[in-house]
Amino acid sequence: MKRLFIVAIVAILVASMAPVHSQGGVTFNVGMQDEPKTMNPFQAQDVWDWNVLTYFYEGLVTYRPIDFKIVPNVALEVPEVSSDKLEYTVKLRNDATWSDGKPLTAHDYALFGNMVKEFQIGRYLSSWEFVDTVEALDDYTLHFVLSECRVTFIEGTLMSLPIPSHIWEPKLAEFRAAESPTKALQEYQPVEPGEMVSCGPLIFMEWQRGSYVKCKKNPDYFDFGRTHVYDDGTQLVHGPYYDYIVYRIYDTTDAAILGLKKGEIDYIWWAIQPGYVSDLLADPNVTVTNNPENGMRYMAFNCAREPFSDVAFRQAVATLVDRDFIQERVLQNYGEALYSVVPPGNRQWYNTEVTKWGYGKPMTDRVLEAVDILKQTGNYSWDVEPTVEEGAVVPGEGIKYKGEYIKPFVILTPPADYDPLRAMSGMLIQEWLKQIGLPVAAQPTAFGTIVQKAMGERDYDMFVLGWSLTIYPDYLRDFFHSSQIMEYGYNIPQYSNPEFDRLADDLVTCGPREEKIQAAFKLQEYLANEVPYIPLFAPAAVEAYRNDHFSGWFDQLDGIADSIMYVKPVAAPEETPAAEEEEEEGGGTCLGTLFVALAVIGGSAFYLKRRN
Amino acid sequence: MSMQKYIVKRVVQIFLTLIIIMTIMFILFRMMPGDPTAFMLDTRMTPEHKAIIRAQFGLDKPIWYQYLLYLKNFFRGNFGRSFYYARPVYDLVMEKLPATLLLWTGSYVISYSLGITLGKIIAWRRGGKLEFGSTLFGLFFYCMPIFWVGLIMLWIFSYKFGLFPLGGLKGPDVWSDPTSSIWLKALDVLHHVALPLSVLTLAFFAGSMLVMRTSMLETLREDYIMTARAKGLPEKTIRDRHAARNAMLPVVTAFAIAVAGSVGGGVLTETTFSYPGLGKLIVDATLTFDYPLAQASFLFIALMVLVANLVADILYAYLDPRIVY
Amino acid sequence: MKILEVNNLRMYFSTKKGDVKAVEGVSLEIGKGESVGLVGESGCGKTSIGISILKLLPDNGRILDGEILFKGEDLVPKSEDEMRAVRWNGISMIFQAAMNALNPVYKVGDQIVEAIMIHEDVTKEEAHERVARLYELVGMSPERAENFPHEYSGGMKQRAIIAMALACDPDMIIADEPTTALDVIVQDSIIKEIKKIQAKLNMTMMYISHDISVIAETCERIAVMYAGNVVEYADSVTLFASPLHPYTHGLLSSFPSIKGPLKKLTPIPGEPPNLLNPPTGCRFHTRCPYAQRLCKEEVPVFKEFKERHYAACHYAGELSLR
Amino acid sequence: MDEQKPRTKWEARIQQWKKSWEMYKENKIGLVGIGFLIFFLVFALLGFVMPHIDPIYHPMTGFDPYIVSKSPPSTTHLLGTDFWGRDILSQLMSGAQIAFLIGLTAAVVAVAIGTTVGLVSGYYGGATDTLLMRTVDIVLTLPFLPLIIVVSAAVGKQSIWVLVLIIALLSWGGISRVIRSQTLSLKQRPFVEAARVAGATDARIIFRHIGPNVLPLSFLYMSFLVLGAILTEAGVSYLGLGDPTRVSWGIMLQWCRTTGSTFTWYWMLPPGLCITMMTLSFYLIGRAVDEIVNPRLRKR
Repeated sequence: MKRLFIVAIVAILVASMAPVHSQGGVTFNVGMQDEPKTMNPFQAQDVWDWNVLTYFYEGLVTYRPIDFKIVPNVALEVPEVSSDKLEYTVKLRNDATWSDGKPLTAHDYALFGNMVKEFQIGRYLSSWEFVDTVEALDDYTLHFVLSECRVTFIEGTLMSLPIPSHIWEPKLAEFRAAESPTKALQEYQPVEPGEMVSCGPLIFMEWQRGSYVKCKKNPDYFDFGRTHVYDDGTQLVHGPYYDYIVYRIYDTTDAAILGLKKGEIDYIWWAIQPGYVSDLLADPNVTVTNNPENGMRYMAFNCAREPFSDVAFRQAVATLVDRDFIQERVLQNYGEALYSVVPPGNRQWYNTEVTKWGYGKPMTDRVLEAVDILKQTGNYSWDVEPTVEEGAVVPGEGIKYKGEYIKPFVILTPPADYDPLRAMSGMLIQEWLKQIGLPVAAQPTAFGTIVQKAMGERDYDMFVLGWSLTIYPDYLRDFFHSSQIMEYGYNIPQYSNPEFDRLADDLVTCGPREEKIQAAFKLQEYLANEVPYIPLFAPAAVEAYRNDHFSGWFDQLDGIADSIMYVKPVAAPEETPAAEEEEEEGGGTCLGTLFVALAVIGGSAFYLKRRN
Repeated sequence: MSMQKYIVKRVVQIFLTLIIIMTIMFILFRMMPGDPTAFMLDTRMTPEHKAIIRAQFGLDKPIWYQYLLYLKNFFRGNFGRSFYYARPVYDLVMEKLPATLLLWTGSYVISYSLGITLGKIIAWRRGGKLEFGSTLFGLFFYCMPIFWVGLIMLWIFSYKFGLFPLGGLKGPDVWSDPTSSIWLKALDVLHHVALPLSVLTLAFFAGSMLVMRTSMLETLREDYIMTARAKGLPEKTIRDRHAARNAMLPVVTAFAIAVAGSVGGGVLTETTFSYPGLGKLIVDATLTFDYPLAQASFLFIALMVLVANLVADILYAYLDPRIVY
Repeated sequence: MKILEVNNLRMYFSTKKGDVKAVEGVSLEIGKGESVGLVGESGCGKTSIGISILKLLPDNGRILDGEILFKGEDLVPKSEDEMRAVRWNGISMIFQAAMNALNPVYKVGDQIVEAIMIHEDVTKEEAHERVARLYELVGMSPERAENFPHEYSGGMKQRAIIAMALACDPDMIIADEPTTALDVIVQDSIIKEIKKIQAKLNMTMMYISHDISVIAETCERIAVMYAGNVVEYADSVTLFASPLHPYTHGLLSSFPSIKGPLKKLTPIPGEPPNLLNPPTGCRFHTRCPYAQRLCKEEVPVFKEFKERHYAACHYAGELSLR
Repeated sequence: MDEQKPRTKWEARIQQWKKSWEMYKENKIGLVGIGFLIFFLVFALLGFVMPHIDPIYHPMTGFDPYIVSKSPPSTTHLLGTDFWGRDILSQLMSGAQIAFLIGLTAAVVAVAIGTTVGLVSGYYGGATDTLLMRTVDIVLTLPFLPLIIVVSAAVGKQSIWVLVLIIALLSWGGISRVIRSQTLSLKQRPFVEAARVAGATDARIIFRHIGPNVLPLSFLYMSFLVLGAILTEAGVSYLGLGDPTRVSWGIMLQWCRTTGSTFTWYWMLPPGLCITMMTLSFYLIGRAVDEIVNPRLRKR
């Protein structure tokens, strides 16, 4: 009896270990660090949601890859905008369909806009609040009436997604009837492929929570084969060139990197820490790319408090903050020291000519310069003035502002787990400021707490945080316009400058691009001179992909992710050494499985023996 | 008092403890700074929109109202919605619970069986090489930071030799293939669980082994062991039936005391192996300020500890007929 | 016929500080159906003799020398496995009940059944039946066999232990302080029970106690132990009437007699010696009022002075012990 | 005469300690534990000296001007440097300081709370006892690390002192139970009765008469609490909830992990090894003290 049982187990296990026949077709495997949280576009908020969702929905207009030029997508052309024109009619192409065969129509776009307004979906409201009405004149014509023309009309409203009205409209009544309609809408969780129709290049197949999301190629995708031609002759032809895409959840970079090396995945869809690079470079099948991110890390002052309200003080601090050191040490040169609020990666909008406090100078010079800046105002004095002796700084002591000792103040820095780079920068800044005798302490603080103190209560001295940015720098207005000085307003430093306000207002209204760029440059100059933020660095998107499975990857701002729709399978040569190696590693896993199986058998045998 | 009555009494106690824990949780999270909407920041979100979001989460209501709402929802089995996952917390917790139960109970069962067996043997044959070896080995793992052991194991077994997966619970290769049999899936899960389970087992077994050893040594001095020997019973019967059986009682007590502390090991292990269980959930939820989720996962972990205590008590009563309730 | 003969037994416990010389050259013989008492102060090695006979020595105890002849066979060289057959079947033991001689987690009946089933090829049912009969024999209701030890009173536990000792119908029983922790009334009834059973079954017994009055009541012959030696061995009447060894005399006068005339109790002066480092010569010489130089220098021989009356004293018979 | 008495009492106590030390010396594992401890003490003290030898040995700001990224052991950096070119050996020394700081402070606070609660509960009995012991029941069933994670996140501020306080506030439960039962038996002793008859106040009886008698037990538990506190700090720091302004071993491992250097042996192994040896030393000391305080464990 006992033996029979064991034999049965062994038989089943052996049978189950037989090689699995996978479905035919090419699969592209992507590693993700976290799983999507929802497939509901009204609820989706983080990158992991959008990494999947973005391929199901096509906007009216879109950025093309690499240079982010705005090109028509479902719309037939990009409308010309000007600040005095408030009504727009957009024509749609008529060959686009949803994956269930229903045509993609103007109603689908109008429904989205109207739902955003009706259900007050915060995430999208900024693109729709200035839109008075949106309606479908017919199946392929959309009509917008705006209350004012903002740049976000094109770079927000027209980039909004459509939603399949034939699926969502029947549900609306249900949402509206709920106690809280918004909540009801957001709690709706489509997970079945039937609920998830797509008009983009991919179709949702299944989602195993915590493990993976699987999609397949949309055979009816209208834009397949679309070619982008660039000035330098590069051509990109829209794919996808594979049949399936699997988003595998890896959770730790360690695991993802091993997966990449083993060939389980073709691309890690997040920026990996530079610490991994040397290891990865040793693998000939892996390519590491380094692209600037459209983001910045900064330190902000509370300009409503003394002495931070003093421009000279802020300039002196900016001089002391050795951003070159941060770039070299903290970032290990993966990333760039930043002097303007717009990161250099956003080439079109980045002003190279802004004031660069302390740029390229050793710490000794920086200290002297900072002291100089402060002393020129006549407001600062020291008990012991900082000096430089024999090439080393003798730190100052007892710094006074307007005759009174400056009280100890803190820099709120995010904790190391959130971002070790920012935490480390905070520590460094503390040490640098101490050089001129400032009584400062870096206080690692939970991210949420910083946000609440900085944005909500405005109870802080300085803090270190970061922003992910948009291509169009309308954030220059949001972050520094005096109208944003309110609870949870975006002007966290409480910077106020009427001239700046006027120019910033200009930036967000519709108008010729050249004018806007000039305005953005001017705004950057203001900010660089008056330093409400000290921009610290622009991080880099260090990414890795396998070069032996797919080719045709291209670099762009924020990383190579957009390549996913353009890469082509490498024609697999018979029996390359790489394939052998891969098999070997697969053998290792198999061995592990076998080991576990043996343990199970041994354990049950032992148990049975003991029972007898 | 009968056993049933005792269990009912204990369940009521557990319930009260849970309410106290919940209240503490509530106070902690509401009194402390930290804005849960922080993670939804978007450069194009206006302050008004933020207010709307806050209202959606009920954060604009007075504290006492939130507390009553919270208790009411608790009694209804509604733990609220996760800020981060935007799904009912209950569903999330229930998704992770089986994985955690598998890992934690698995490691407790294995490590305590191992510890009891080893402790029994080394106490019986005092001073042998086995005693020295297993005590040293066990103590090292007992004192090592568990996540560090986990990292080393990952390094050796997963990274260098590729014998085990680096994390997770289900391999996409197996699970995304519709032809996979249930056995293959079970094997895949075991394959994923093997390393974290070993780490936890290594970390835990020394505790039970040392308690068992001490307790066994004391038991061996008891007169009924002399009686058993005088009766001419075989050594193994004396060791297992008479000595070990009695010596296990303090181990059960020690388990009840240790379990609250040792779930920390479970949490760290889950995090190290990115094992999708409650322990990882609570860490992630905490780091993202997802208080409903952090609270609920904490509550469930606490509940597991309380249930483990109850089980220990019942087991004790089963093992020791002298216990009267 | 001699059931048990102990010849020149030496048993030591090794400790960190040195050897504890618990049994030093002890000789005894017990005939079939006899009951022999072993008496002495606590720590004198009487229990050590008991466990030496069954070879139930702790890890640090060892028999250095001597023979233990049980039904003519020497037990000393026997292996643990061979001993197992002797235990309980040949020689069983009555332990002191208050000292947890019963395993608290098993039903008392089961513990007796366990002993039976190890030694005899009987079914569980038969064994249980025998337990019921044994319970009746010791004056307990057979249903009580289904109870746990903690549900018994001290006296009941002791009866159960007696029943257990009788379970395999042994050739000899060693009773180690069976009544010590019981209160006087229960003590009395247990002693009566033992006597009754002994008479009924014609049981050979070795009775170990520090209480000479209890021994006097139950035993035909008495061996007096002092510091690892048997100093005197005689039938009880003789021993009480005319002790040969000063220690026996001292022991008798330090105990109140239940029967007989009242007399003044005189405790033996001094402390029992430390067996790690016992006195030279006669071990009692440090406390002996009659000690001479010889006593300090030479170990007295344990020899028969009168018919079946043995003693180990240089001056045995020469002293007038009053 | 009143002055004489405490002196003799004090002397008696010293003698008691001496006796205990004699017994402790017998215990080999205890001596190994002490040995490790002394090593770490010296190690920690050296940590204060290092930055004065050369500023590049400052654990936090000692960026080596010539080494800009992680590097394996060399002559200037005996154990190599971390990701930012800082000396790992000096960081380990700083870690030892933090470990002592956290371990001892948390243990002392926890022992103080636990002993007081145990004494009060055992001495007064009745409703006080019930209330306190039910509290202990709850404290003991709180899942320790998850609660610390949740609380330290809720506090928001990542300071070592907050961590110490939380650890201390959550780990006094076990000790108070033991002290309580000890107090219960001590309460019956004649000297307590005598003190009461002599008119001593409750507080005086608790802390002057019963207190000193339970101190050895408290001391025993302290070494296990130190161990727990060190491991807890390491775990919490590893999860990213520690205090990154101080270089502790847990923080070192956290840096190692978050910079993607998990499998850099010369960075990853030493801190863990230090944690292991330090906790092991406290464990061994605890075991040795245990054998002195609980004589039944002594080998015969």
